[in-house]
Amino acid sequence: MTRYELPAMVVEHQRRGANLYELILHAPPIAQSATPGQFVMLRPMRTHAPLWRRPYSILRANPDKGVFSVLYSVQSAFTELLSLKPIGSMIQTLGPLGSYFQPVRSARRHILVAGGVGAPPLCFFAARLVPTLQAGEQMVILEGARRDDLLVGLDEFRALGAEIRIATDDGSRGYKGFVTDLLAEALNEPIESAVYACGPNRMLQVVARLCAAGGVPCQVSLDAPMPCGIGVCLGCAVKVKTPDGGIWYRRACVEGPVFWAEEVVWE
Amino acid sequence: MTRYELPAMVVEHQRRGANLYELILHAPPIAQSATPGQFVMLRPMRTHAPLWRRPYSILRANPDKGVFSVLYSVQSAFTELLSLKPIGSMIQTLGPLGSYFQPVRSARRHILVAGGVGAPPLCFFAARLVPTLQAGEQMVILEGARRDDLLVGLDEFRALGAEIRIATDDGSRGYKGFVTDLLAEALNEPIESAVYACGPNRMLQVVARLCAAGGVPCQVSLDAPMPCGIGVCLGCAVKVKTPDGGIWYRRACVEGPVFWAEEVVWE
Amino acid sequence: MTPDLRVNLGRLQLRNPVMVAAGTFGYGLEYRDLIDLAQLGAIVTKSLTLTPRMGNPPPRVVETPAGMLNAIGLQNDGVEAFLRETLSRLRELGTPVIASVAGETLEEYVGVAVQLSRAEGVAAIELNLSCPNQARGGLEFGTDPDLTMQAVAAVRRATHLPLIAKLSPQVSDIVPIACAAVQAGADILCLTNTILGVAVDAHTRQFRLASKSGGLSGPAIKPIAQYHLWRVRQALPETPLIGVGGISSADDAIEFILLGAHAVQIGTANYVQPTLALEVGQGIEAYLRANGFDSVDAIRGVVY
Amino acid sequence: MTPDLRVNLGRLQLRNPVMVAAGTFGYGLEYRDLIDLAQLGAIVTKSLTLTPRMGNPPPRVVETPAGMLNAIGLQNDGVEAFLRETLSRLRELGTPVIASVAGETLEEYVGVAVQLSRAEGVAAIELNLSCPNQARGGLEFGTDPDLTMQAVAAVRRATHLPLIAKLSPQVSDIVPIACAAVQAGADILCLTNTILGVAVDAHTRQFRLASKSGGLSGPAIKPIAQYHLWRVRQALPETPLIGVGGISSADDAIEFILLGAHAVQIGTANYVQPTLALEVGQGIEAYLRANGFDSVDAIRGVVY
Ligand SMILES: Cc1cc2nc3c(=O)[nH]c(=O)nc-3n(C[C@H](O)[C@H](O)[C@H](O)COP(=O)(O)OP(=O)(O)OC[C@H]3O[C@@H](n4cnc5c(N)ncnc54)[C@H](O)[C@@H]3O)c2cc1C
Ligand SMILES: Cc1cc2nc3c(=O)[nH]c(=O)nc-3n(C[C@H](O)[C@H](O)[C@H](O)COP(=O)(O)OP(=O)(O)OC[C@H]3O[C@@H](n4cnc5c(N)ncnc54)[C@H](O)[C@@H]3O)c2cc1C
Ligand SMILES: Cc1cc2nc3c(=O)[nH]c(=O)nc-3n(C[C@H](O)[C@H](O)[C@H](O)COP(=O)(O)O)c2cc1C
Ligand SMILES: Cc1cc2nc3c(=O)[nH]c(=O)nc-3n(C[C@H](O)[C@H](O)[C@H](O)COP(=O)(O)O)c2cc1C
Ligand code: FES
Ligand code: FES
Repeated sequence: MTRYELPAMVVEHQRRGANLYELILHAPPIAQSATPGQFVMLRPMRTHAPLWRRPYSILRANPDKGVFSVLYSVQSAFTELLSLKPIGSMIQTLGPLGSYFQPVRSARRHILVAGGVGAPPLCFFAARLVPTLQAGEQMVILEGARRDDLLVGLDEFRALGAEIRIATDDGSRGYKGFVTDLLAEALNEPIESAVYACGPNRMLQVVARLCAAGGVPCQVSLDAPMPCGIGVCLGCAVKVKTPDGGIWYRRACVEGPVFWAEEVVWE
Repeated sequence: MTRYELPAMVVEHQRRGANLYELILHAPPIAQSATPGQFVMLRPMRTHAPLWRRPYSILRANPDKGVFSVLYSVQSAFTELLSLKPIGSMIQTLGPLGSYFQPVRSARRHILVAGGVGAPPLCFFAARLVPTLQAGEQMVILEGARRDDLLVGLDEFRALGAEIRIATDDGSRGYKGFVTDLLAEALNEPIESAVYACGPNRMLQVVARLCAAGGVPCQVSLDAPMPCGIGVCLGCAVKVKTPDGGIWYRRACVEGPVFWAEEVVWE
Repeated sequence: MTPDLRVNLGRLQLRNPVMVAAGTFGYGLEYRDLIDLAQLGAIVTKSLTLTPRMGNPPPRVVETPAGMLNAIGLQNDGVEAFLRETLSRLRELGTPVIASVAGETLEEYVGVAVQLSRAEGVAAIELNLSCPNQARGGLEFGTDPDLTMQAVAAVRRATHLPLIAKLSPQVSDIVPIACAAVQAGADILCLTNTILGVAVDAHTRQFRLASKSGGLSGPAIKPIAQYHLWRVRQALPETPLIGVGGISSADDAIEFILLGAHAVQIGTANYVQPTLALEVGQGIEAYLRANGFDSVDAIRGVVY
Repeated sequence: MTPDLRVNLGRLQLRNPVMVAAGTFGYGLEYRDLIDLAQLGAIVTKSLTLTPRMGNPPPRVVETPAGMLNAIGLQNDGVEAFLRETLSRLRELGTPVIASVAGETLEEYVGVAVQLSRAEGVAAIELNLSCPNQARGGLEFGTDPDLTMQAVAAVRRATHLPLIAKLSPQVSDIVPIACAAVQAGADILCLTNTILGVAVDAHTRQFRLASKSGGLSGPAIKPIAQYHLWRVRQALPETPLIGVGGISSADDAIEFILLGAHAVQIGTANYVQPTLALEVGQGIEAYLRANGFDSVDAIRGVVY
């Protein structure tokens, strides 16, 4: 697995919703090798505060044009700075990093569960999965957010012609309640499924529990603070069961962010 | 003296030279009360690093339109951030602050000595001085910089029809040497002069010495680190002679930045 | 329901928990045109000495990553000038005035405290223990339990006013120092003051401060100040604490309260945002309301 | 003329003064694809313990203003696994490998040091004195002159390798600790490690680290680390010093050298810019050249 550390040029920077931006970066080696679920570490400026780079999942990659993009919401100083980067400016970029979603080829139905800003890696995964689907193999998107306007990536999913089921906490769109309720329902349907999920860790824990109960293979992309993104600081530890039945810490940035849900020790 | 703390809108933000930008801000109370030599404290974003606001001299003010502008060179993180502020965005602003240049009405010639980024307050001073000049009263600009492309405010001075004498360290324009050499020469000319200077403190010290030797009234605008800009931190101390013959510290942000050169204890 | 912002630090009662820290707000009056001083919980004056002090030569301040170093050198006009010229004007604001006391000898601390105690309108005395002790080769009072004990005890005997001991963070273990201060009669502890640091200019090859070293303040030190406050809170659950160090938002202040502070002080951030102290007060109120708490007391010390 | 970047720290001789700090560069190999490790002055390994350690529960790190807190808990595979699996691969780089040693008892320090001394290819041992001493209620070795003396002396007897004592900044006065370390046989002092801090989440009302407190590193602490280094340099002009704390540019490193450091270590900033250590080396060379100095030695300690 090769990683690249390079200055990437901003080729497009668009508002994609309330507080939501898509950033398209020119970085051919990253665009060519990125796999869905992987992320990049970005550094818009040399600042002491914010100090760390931040990880962003790859939303889509176009190997031919040598570009990839990320989707982010402006939350605090870092993303504010990021949002100020004009087209033509450079952003120091490291990637692609981490593990990726692996299509479970035995499944008849692929259920992608996205919570809020967790959607981008699943958009990328869906885009790469759809062309490989065999007859009788389906894909379903379950997406949840607090409110209608916080739903992310719907355009991307729709462009793939995917079936989308939506949940919002306040009922402003789709089912009123948690996206995990939609998952519970879907898992009741009698079809062999595999689940791929990204969102807040609390959501993923419920997803993992539902899948474990149903014996459904499940991959989750975990959120963790990531000072380095390349495996040296051990800051992004995730507690896992080791093959020999023990407990140890794995790095969300190298062995993750995508883990098999059954490996993870949820606490 | 009234000071205003307010968010000012960026109405114009132009490149004015290599690394040099003019920022025009809409802030009517500041534009209306600003006097040449005064400055504002700017905060382009809420960052922890850079931590302090920075002082910028007022380059020009249009009370009717309620705008004023500053001219700055991009040097480090703060000015980099400042340069990213788009038109329409807001910058937290405090001003106008500090003391100002006072025209010496007894002088027949007003010599304005500008070193590098010290030019802006003198541009403002010149603009307000020219309309008040009596017959037989002249104004001369002496401006120095390391190189041709680091000369600041020449357009402003030229627009006033002022006589300009230039010095560059490398001789890339005008006299090769220090602007203080030009001053020494000018002070040899037999005409009653007054000097107003802004630039690096080392330059101001030489200016002060030349003026003291010639008995020429001289005002200097001093550079000092300014955490607060409003007189509470005592960080911007300048050593001065007190009227009773003693020594004490004065604040560059309140009693300064413009001091009578003879008051200052240069060390 | 409007949450109750009042806090009782023993005999010192404040209408809200947000004060401005010593040396960062001038004598208070300098900010009059920019904020409504009457809305502050209290104003702490710059530290007062027995005689006027000229302070250190410049440069006295330098910016550092998310912080600053200062070596002002306690420039002030002396306690007498304060009592004569400033106190009565401050008193008119109706905001409690806490007088910060500095000294290089026990006698100086006591001398200043005695004068302040005789005056009308001083709500409390804050003892700045980060001063170098002349008799002990410049060792800061606040880095040694014995010196702390002596200084606090001496001032305690000299004043009836509520006594705040402001501790230094420049220690391995602050608990023995905090205990010494309380044993010697401090009513309230304030933590913390600045941490010693230097800054160098690689290009001129000189220190960036004329006095070489200075005190580090600002957001950079918040984790350190909070650490000390948290530890003192565990050791001395009954003593009212004031948290200070790097506060630049309401959340920062709330963090100190959650760790056990009765009140907070804002220092360096005043420079950057003169209105901050008022916004922090409003932010605390909004936080209590949004989370269903009826008072500051309700959240104090819940993180431990 | 190319300036001479070599530095001699007594028996430890380096081709340039820029190392990477313990615990911030993995075992070194993790960076192989991103930078040319052969150009580093030395690699300091993460701290090694006698037996494998799982480390602390997450969250283990949190960003703070211009810094971060970490409570990794010395997660490592133990000294044996290091010797078996990593050292030989590191040795192939040709870059000096300094092994960092951690322990909670004197026996553990000694045990690790003995094993390292028997191996081929360890250039020096760095003793991490910021470890909590089990026998003394968790007091850090490096905050007490006696404990420091004991730990250094014990390891000194156990190894012939150059011995670096890495000091804690969590002290009022670092000089007695530094003197104790040198008296007990440390060849070189490294200053400093992290400072204790906490961070709180106002919204969840919890500590941001599962272990509550952690060590503060990054640009925020640079003034503090430089202060301690400067003071030790005055007290012990003959002892080679390594400066560490907040370095994120060549200028930062040069500042430490001007204050008296023979070499520097880069920690937190590696995360943000994996190529930084090489850039710092190039930056030092460019600085020497631009200012007409022929070696690193020529600028060491000129600011005092
Ligand atoms: C593998 C991975 C992939 C990611 N991909 C994406 C992506 O595709 N798009 C995207 O937008 N983000 C993504 N993130 C998150 C991203 O890295 C940043 O954390 C996010 O952009 C916030 O950045 P910020 O610095 O502006 O805000 P921060 O300063 O990091 O804080 C974010 C917000 O949360 C609050 N906050 C911080 N910590 C806490 C806490 N413990 N509890 C409660 N509130 C807290 C802050 O106050 C702030 O409002 C990803 C993270 C990981 C680990
Ligand atoms: C009253 C007053 C008026 C001013 N008016 C203007 C103005 O009109 N226009 C303008 O551009 N600036 C003006 N300044 C300066 C301005 O406030 C900033 O200091 C300047 O913009 C640099 O900002 P910065 O943060 O980007 O760089 P900083 O981080 O402050 O540093 C500036 C540069 O100098 C270097 N540097 C910093 N300190 C030192 C040192 N001690 N020795 C050597 N090098 C050092 C840095 O490395 C950097 O390259 C004024 C200052 C004062 C006091
Ligand atoms: C310029 C300056 C001057 C200060 N003067 C004093 C003082 O006179 N007495 C005192 O007790 N503390 C003084 N302090 C320390 C502050 O009161 C406060 O304890 C410290 O700065 C930490 O808080 P902060 O990070 O919010 O600034 C001073 C701080 C600064 C920055
Ligand atoms: C995540 C992390 C882990 C660390 N682990 C160790 C360690 O194992 N041993 C040690 O001596 N220092 C350790 N340190 C301290 C660093 O080596 C260094 O002394 C400190 O971080 C200050 O330098 P910096 O500001 O450049 O990071 C660690 C620091 C960090 C941030
Ligand atoms: S982020 Fe540093 S090891 Fe994962
Ligand atoms: S800048 Fe604070 S007193 Fe002048």
